[in-house]
Amino acid sequence: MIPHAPILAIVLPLFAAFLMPVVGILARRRGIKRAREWFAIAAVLVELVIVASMIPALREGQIIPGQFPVYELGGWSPPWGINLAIDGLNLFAAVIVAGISALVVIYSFVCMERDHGLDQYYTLLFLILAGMMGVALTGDIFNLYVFFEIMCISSYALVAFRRKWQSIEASIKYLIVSSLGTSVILLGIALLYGMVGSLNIAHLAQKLPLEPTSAIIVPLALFVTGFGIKIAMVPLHMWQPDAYQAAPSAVAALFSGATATIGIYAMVRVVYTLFGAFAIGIMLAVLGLVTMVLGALMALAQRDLKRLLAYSCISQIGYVLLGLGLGTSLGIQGGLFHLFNNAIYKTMLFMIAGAIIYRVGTSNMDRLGGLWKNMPVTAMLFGVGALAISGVPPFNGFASKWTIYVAGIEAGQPVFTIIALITSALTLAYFLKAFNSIFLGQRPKHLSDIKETPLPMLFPIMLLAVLCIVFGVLPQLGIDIVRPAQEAVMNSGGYISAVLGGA
Amino acid sequence: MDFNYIIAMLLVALGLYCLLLKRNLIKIIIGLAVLTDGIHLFLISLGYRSGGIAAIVSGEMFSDLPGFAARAVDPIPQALVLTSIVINICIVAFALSLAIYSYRHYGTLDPSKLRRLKE
Amino acid sequence: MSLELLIQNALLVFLFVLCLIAIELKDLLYSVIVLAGASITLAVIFFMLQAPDIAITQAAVGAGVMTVLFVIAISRTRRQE
Amino acid sequence: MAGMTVIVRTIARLLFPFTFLFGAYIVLHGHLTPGGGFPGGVIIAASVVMLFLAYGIERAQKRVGFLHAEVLESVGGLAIVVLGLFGILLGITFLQNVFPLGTLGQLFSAGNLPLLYLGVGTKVAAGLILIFYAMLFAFRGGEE
Repeated sequence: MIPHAPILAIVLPLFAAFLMPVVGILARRRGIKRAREWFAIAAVLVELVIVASMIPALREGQIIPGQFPVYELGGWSPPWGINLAIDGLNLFAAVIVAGISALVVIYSFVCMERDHGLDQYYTLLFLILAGMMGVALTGDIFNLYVFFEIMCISSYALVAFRRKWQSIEASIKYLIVSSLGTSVILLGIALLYGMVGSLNIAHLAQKLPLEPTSAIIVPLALFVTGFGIKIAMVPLHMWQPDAYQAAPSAVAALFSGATATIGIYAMVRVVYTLFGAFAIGIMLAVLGLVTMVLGALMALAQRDLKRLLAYSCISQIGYVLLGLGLGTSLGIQGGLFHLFNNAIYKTMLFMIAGAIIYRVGTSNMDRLGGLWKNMPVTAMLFGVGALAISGVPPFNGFASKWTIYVAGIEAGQPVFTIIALITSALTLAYFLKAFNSIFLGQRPKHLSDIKETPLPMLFPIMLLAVLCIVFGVLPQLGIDIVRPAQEAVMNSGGYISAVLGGA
Repeated sequence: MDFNYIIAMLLVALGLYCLLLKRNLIKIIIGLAVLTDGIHLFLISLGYRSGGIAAIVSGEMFSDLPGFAARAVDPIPQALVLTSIVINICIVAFALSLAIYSYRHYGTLDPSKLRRLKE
Repeated sequence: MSLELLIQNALLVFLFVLCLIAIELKDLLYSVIVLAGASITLAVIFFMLQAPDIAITQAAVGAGVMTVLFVIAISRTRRQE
Repeated sequence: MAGMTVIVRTIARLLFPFTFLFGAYIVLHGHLTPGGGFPGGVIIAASVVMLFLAYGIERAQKRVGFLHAEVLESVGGLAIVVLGLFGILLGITFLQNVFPLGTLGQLFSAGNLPLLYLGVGTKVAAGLILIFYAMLFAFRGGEE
């Protein structure tokens, strides 16, 4: 492990973000082309290495209380100081975020080349990365809020990045709804502090009663609402399709892959580790079901590819919530595995949508058609993504969805499983429709000289497609990745004793 | 002391009402400011103890440290509020610039009219 | 009830009334000025609650910067609700 | 935005050093008296913005350009990060204090805290000036 890896993982993106304007100015003065892009790629790859270097330390079971997994800022030990606590769940989220961000930055190299103000674009991208890393790695609930807020503010700005009418409108909507959500989270933190008098997650978890009492249910509900807005849980989802449609495709890929993961992570951390509230899990499962079904039904009606993907993102998050809400070990395993897979194929599909926009200039499916002849590789990759997301074997979506189905039956909720199966069929239906209207059918005349997606854009998509197949053929591999995270969710006592040193 | 909490919660409710029901972007942003002000008041009131003194360097601190620690107000909520104020001003600044943009595009500040004007 | 507490409670009521007026006024410019007044009141309350740090920041940010930003925004858009 | 009348300009010019100094005082004494990097930075930014409003944005821009403010903001942010990294290089953890603590109550005391406040103050002042620029400049490629 690289020494000080946890803090470096947060500081490096911040450093890169602050340095980016200077790099941009220097590059303009000296006339160096693409300096920002190369700098960004270098920074994000280093970030990936730092995060990956934490994996072996966790694998070897170096969880010695007060040692590596708990990193104490400024040398103040918890519960007084701010600490970074790394267990399986934190690292799981951090690895997804770092991986997806690396691919998105590589993808932006070509995807964003026609835009102005790339200094700001990369600065915001790195700020968002720093925010996500902070949420993933911190062990302090207020710190979590601050990083969450950094992430949200940068994402409002990124949604409005192109300053077209859709982006302004989407950004306003997103900002109002989401700042309501973060205010609600802050209120929850204030209530918790008033009740317990601590801000450290482990310390709070230790002091809060195990059974959810009526006094505790208020902050819990506030937290679930706040994070639910960020992951677009159904009654709170109205901002999401607009934001995903209006954001540049690279940003939409980042949102669907990484930001949604962080939202789920925060929710799981708060509901299961902090409150130990497995009892309200069933409410989460029901919310997940509603989210899943409504998302799929709305997706069926869409005529714009990015909007369709946004609604399908809502629907997939529903599966994750269902799995996590079941509360059994198999259910949590399935939910987290599905979160992992969702990050892979949803990022990939948004990247393909971006590639189509890059070449054709629109993502409206009525104006597309017959692109199979022009972009065969892209079409094939889209097919892989569509089959994976619909849960068709042998792709990764099948493995995780199957786990959730089995978990539903084992938990004595066969109705949930049946609804999930029907939604899966709906998913297949709308993706077939999308595939049909984009790549098959009649080709409009003006599309005849469209070329294949450029290679730098194709590379991250291909990598993700390979992952889709690998985790589909060898599901055990995926489950091995998920297991530490699943154990961390189930075992909040281990987290507490690791942070507080067995106190 | 209870009165502080009542007013804080009233401010939060007022902010929520403004955020959800007003039909003007600038009013909505004012509502957001009121909402966070309420939360700040709540947090500061949490840290206060009656007859307390501010937790800053003073002469008393040098002479009688344990006594100072026992009488000082809780500084943690103050740190939280400071951070939150910073975040809030960022959000307000960004939201206002978005409001100006939307006015230039649509000539209205009513968020419910935005989409209708385009089509 | 001590005099200090009395003043504090009066200020709290005043704060609430100011916020209510700020939200209900039709003229946005007036409403922003009233909000600045509310910010100052809140700063005084913070000072009475032994939080001078926050009082300074609240006065500088809430009454100063935020008001200027609002006024610029209103001058670029429209004054009536 | 044009400038204002002579009276306003004169008062702004007279007040500017005092407000600026007051902001600097709050930043530098952040570890001793109420205040610190953020409020001090806000007051410094307010003093500069007061000049902008009095003299008109076009004239002010010749003095403190967009680029200057942008670079200053980056430098402020970088200073914080680098100070934090000192802790890693010389001490044990991030943000660990590695400077002599000094005497409690003196200006040069409290280790790296005053330096951190200096970084924060720079960043906040530059950042707020940038926001004002962006909002006043009719959004030609507005920042933020």
